[in-house]
Amino acid sequence: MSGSRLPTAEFEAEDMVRSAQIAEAGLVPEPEMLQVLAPDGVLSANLSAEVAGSVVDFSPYLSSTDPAHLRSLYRDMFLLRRFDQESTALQRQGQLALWVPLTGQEGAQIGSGRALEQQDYAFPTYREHGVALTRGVELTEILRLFRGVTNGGWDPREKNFHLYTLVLAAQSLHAVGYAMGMQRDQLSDPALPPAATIAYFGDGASSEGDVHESMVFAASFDAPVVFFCQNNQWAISVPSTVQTRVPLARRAEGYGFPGVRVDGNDVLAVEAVTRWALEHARSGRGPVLIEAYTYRMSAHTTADDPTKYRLTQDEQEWRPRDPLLRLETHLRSQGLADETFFEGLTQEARTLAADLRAGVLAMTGPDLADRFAMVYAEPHPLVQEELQLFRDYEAGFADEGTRD
Amino acid sequence: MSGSRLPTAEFEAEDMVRSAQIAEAGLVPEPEMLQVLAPDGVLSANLSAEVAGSVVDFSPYLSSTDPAHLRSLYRDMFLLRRFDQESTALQRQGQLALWVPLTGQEGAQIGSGRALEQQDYAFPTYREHGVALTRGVELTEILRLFRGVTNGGWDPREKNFHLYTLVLAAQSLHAVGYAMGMQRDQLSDPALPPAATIAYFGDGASSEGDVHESMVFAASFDAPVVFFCQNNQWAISVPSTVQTRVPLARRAEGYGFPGVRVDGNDVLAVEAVTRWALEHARSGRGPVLIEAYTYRMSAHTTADDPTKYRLTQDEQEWRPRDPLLRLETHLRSQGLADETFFEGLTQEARTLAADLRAGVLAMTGPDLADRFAMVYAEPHPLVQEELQLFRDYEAGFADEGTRD
Amino acid sequence: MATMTIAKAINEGLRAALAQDPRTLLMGEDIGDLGGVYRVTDGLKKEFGALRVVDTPLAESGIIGTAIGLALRGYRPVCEIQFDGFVFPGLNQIPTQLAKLRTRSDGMLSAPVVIRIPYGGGIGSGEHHPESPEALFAHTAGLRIITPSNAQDAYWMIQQAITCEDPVIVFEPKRRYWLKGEVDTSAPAVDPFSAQVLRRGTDATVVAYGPLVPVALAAAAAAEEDGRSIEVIDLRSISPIDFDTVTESVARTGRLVVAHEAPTFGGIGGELAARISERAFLSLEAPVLRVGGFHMPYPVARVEEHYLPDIDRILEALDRAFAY
Amino acid sequence: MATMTIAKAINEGLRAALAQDPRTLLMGEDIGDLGGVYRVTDGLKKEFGALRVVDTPLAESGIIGTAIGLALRGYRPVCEIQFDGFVFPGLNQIPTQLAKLRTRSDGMLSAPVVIRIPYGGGIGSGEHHPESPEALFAHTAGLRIITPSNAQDAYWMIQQAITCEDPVIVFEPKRRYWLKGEVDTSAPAVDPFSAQVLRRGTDATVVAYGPLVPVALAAAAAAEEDGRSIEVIDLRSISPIDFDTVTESVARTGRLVVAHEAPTFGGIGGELAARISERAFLSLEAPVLRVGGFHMPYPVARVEEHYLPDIDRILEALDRAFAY
Ligand SMILES: Cc1ncc(C[n+]2csc(CCOP(=O)(O)OP(=O)(O)O)c2C)c(N)n1
Ligand SMILES: Cc1ncc(C[n+]2csc(CCOP(=O)(O)OP(=O)(O)O)c2C)c(N)n1
Ligand SMILES: [Mg+2]
Ligand SMILES: [Mg+2]
Repeated sequence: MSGSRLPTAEFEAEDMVRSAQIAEAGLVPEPEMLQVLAPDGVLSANLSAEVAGSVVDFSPYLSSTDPAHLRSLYRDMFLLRRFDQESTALQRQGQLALWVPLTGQEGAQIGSGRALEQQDYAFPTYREHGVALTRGVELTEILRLFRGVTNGGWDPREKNFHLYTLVLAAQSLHAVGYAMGMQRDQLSDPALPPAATIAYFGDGASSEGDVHESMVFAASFDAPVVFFCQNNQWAISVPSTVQTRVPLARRAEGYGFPGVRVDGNDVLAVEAVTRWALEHARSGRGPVLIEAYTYRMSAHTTADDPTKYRLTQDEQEWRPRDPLLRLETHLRSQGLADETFFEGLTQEARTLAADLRAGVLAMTGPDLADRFAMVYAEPHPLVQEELQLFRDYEAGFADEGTRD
Repeated sequence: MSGSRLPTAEFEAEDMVRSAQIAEAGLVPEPEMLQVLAPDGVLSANLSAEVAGSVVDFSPYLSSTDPAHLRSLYRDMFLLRRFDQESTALQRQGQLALWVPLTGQEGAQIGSGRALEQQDYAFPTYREHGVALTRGVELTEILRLFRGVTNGGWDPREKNFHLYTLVLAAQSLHAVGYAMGMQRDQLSDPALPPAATIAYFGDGASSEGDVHESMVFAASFDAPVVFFCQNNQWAISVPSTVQTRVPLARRAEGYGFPGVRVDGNDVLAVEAVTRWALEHARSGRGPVLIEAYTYRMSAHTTADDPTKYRLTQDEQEWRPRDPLLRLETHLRSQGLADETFFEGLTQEARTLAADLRAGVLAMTGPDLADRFAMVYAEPHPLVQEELQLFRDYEAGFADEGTRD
Repeated sequence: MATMTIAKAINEGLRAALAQDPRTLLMGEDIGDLGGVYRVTDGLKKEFGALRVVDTPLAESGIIGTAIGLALRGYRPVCEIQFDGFVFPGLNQIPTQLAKLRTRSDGMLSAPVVIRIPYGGGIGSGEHHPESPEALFAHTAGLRIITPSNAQDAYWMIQQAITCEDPVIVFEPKRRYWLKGEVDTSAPAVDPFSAQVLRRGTDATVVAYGPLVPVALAAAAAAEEDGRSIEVIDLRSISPIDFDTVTESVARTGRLVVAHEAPTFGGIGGELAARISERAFLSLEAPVLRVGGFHMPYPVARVEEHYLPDIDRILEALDRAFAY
Repeated sequence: MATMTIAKAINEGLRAALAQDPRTLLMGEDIGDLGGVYRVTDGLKKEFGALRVVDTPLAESGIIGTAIGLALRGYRPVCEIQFDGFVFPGLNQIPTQLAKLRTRSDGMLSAPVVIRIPYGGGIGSGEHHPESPEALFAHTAGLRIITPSNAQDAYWMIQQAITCEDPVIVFEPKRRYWLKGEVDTSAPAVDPFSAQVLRRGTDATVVAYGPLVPVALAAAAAAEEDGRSIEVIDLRSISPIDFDTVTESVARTGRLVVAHEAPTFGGIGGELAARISERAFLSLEAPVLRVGGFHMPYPVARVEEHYLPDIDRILEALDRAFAY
């Protein structure tokens, strides 16, 4: 799989080798990971695993027996996918500068996002639209970034959902620092509800030094932080096997805190494991690393062309493991949701898409003059001077018209 | 032990707690680690351990039955310690700007250094005077750095021993890159002797992002590199427990390559384990991490004052585990070295010290004008211009005498 | 002679370098099968294999740090940093290691590493993708910094960077990647560290580099309509700077405007202003004026056209220079 | 009024800040029991506990990155970077995160993080310990950069940095840590972002900051013996720069010499030269001249005295300015 691992003997045509391997093996076997809702929609009652040397039973954190909850998880994932499709369409139509699709990762994002409590605080990278949804961020607000009218989009303090961070892994340290602040708040006011942060990053970002330093700090200070790595198999064109030979969850062992690999396409397992991890963190027992094993079913961004680096076959392998499909199968087969429910959802998604479109079209760019005020909190003579020059300059054009 | 770990209940006076713990426990028990030569000088025949899931027998790599070899290891450590003492004295007398002592770490450094083959290449940090010795670097050359006449001191290409690197952990990446180069050389000329690099860093430096990235790269490319971490318990004033909760050797597991913790004060075990690791790396099986568990018996540098942060008691705990002491005991008790040997060494050390002192006093500072030529390999107009200005300026003073 | 885009010219330059010297290798994120996000390395992995065109793990310090190690072993690594803003996670290795290796070793070692950085704005992108951090590197001795503005230079300068014994950072003007030009692959290359007068003029000099060179040329053309003769210099090298060429020009024209996309404050324009003011003090009819970015993080795409120095901003600065 | 060293003044300033606001906390390597390698935080862990004075793991990106997180949660972290050269492993978090947070959030968030960096040479140290990287930070919008040159400023400026809503980098002139001065702990502090005229003069202006301020004052005193009246300005703030004060001075004196330890090429002196040349073009009798480090890595200790700008180098520049 690895495009860069040094061949032991001589150079080989990797694509051929890869195709051959897949052809030989049939469906790639699923790796070892926690799962309750199998791709075929069958729900197992049990969810336990050995974590850091002792067996942990995640079942108490499972919400698999509450039909309303299951339906609401499905609803989130369904709307999210529609949001993704509509945003992709808006980009294709030139209404967005870029779009970062998440299709395939709904289970990992909704599962983990729904595990958060109000007082917890999430640090996303740039693809966590699903987590945003669970934190109450208006989906339209997310598109402001991709329309190029802001680098932010929502008030993080209000949503307890931080702004997207584009420099990979940088936010993992912010999450640890924020968690250290929560610890201190808790100590000075024990009446506060225990809280934790969750730091999202990808398989690619896991190689950055900042991820390491954040784990070192988190372990050193027992910071209440959950590291949530969505291993979607790809960092743009580079397979996760270039970043690591072993499950990323195992990194945690080296720092002395628990690491768990969960089926990222199983929203229920993700939710349960994340709940457990957050409780672990909140209760003063320190950080946890979760690796959600999933797949980026679309391109990296709308600017990307996956045919350059991966086989359509790879993509097809993953289709049957779709996080929505398996929950739908389960809901239908167990009679937990009827046709009205699914039709209602389709209707709701249609409205969402229309609202989204209207919202995007209504977005207007900011005024550059206003941006001067956002560089510093306190007065700054250079910024004031440059703003004045800019105003004078613009006014000059208003008088003269442009010259060229 | 940790000065910064958040106390679970309320703030505690750590020094008191630490003293109490030590008083209660008596001699701090030795942690789990590989050892053949015990502090009391008794040699065990067996050296094996579970590494990355399977039992490895290091005995074939042990050189414990060759008295001449044992004596030569002792000689290296003995001369090294004398070198350290003399350098410290030279600093105290104002002949060196600074000295970085290594007393206590002779076993880790001589053991690992002697395990290297000629074609291997070592990347030190700034305390590996012992490794330098094993690579044939003139000890006086090392002092040029500390006298402030150079930032280098020897020709790394000749000694296969890189220059000291003061930005912690930066060299670990150079070691991986160099190893990647060795891989490529080997592929284009299979007749070359297999080679590996060894990257030295400390317990403190292990927290830097560069160490992580070097392990990620090494694992990804199966680079022939051995990471050699001297855990001497302290990063200046910060105990290693602030950097990690678990043995540093365990970090390797998270990257999918073997990690071994060895008694750094047992020169024989260190040598054997390093030999094994280098062979592992050279034979194309990828990197290894060795944690040598040792103790910095002196100050961090001559500018440091350990009484500010550690108890004399801590230091005393470690005295009986001295790497020289145990080998001396072994040599004497087994009749492998007689008084003439030890007296000869003392004499040799005296000569070394005298030569060192003479060498240091003879060192003259470079001329700033010459430094201009060392910034770029190819001509550079700004450097040439500034050199000319500098020369003119200096010449002006030669004419006039200084003004002030 | 062939017509090609700047991106293609760099691709061809890299291909030539890989073919010529087996020690040359490319390293970076997504440079293999994908050919880089800008396709600058397109086809090179297929042609030279995964040992010569290396998709690295995602870690910039790792890329530059291992490149230094490879260079110490005799290789000629060419690193691609995916976007200007992503050089920062790898920044430590550049000033503290790469730039200092030669001095540290008293001239014994060199680290001929090339770092390619697509830079500059005007592409409608988000944060960290439209920046111009060249001044941060220029201040560091031991590095060389060049930036081509046309296909001919792009083809040659990348090769010259690779054969140079010193570390070289090549800033590639990403919004000009698709700018076409004639490339003479047989022409002897001019010194990559020299500036070039692209247009002769008598009344004022405009110095620009990288993405702003076409803008400066357009401004000069517009000024000509107003009866002003503007000399345009493509700086090409940011470290060292070819002050001789600029001084000679300003001695004739008496006026200098320096344009770059990077923020004016602390930018390389200050260095030019200081040094040219010193060298040509008595010839200057007006202070050296600078046209650059404002002191703010590069703004969001929707307003970048107001932020980026354009023809009008250069003309306005020329007007001010003429007003003295 | 009390007499104390600069190191002690910062220590007292930190103590006052810790006492005043429970959200203030110090973070860094060896700042706890050891009190920092320069003892600037001496005694503070004992007084305020390990939650307020935090010995961190050894990782600079970790220190600055977690400080940003703490600031987001409402804390006021003050980070110590052990030496100038060791800020580089943590550099990514400064321009890409700390400096941009406010703009990124359209003004909603601020990150009032303080980063203390002992800087400059003259202490007989090895590589990475005697550097002056301030220009690299000045070019980045969103940061403020100040540097005290005396105990009074040291005491107040660190406190002003901590209460400032913007991120502030405090460059501490390490070779002046033991310089004593009077500190008025009750005096209302002057604006930390303003320059101060320390000595009035009529013939030329010398601008310096941090470690070179005493050198500039000594040069002015020496020049007086030659009958020249030199005005000396302590810049104090490197970003923003108080151009008004400098312009006003140069308008009177007609000559300006800027001195800093950092290499001249690409240094902050270029910014001063450019801007003052523009603002005071018609008053300048000579070009703005710069005295700074050479374009080389800071040299080994044995020759640093030849490298560092000293009284003679400043006087020589003044001579050149007077020669026009
Ligand atoms: C520090 C840094 N380097 C490079 C990039 C360019 N880049 C953006 S996304 C990406 C791949 C990220 O992969 P991963 O972390 O797996 O996240 P995913 O995109 O799969 O969600 C790269 C290389 C970046 N944003 N930041
Ligand atoms: C990047 C960086 N940060 C800080 C320092 C300052 N410093 C020098 S040695 C040291 C402690 C190193 O501890 P460790 O890695 O355990 O090595 P040891 O000194 O124990 O051999 C520190 C903080 C440095 N040299 N480099
Ligand atoms: Mg990914
Ligand atoms: Mg140590």
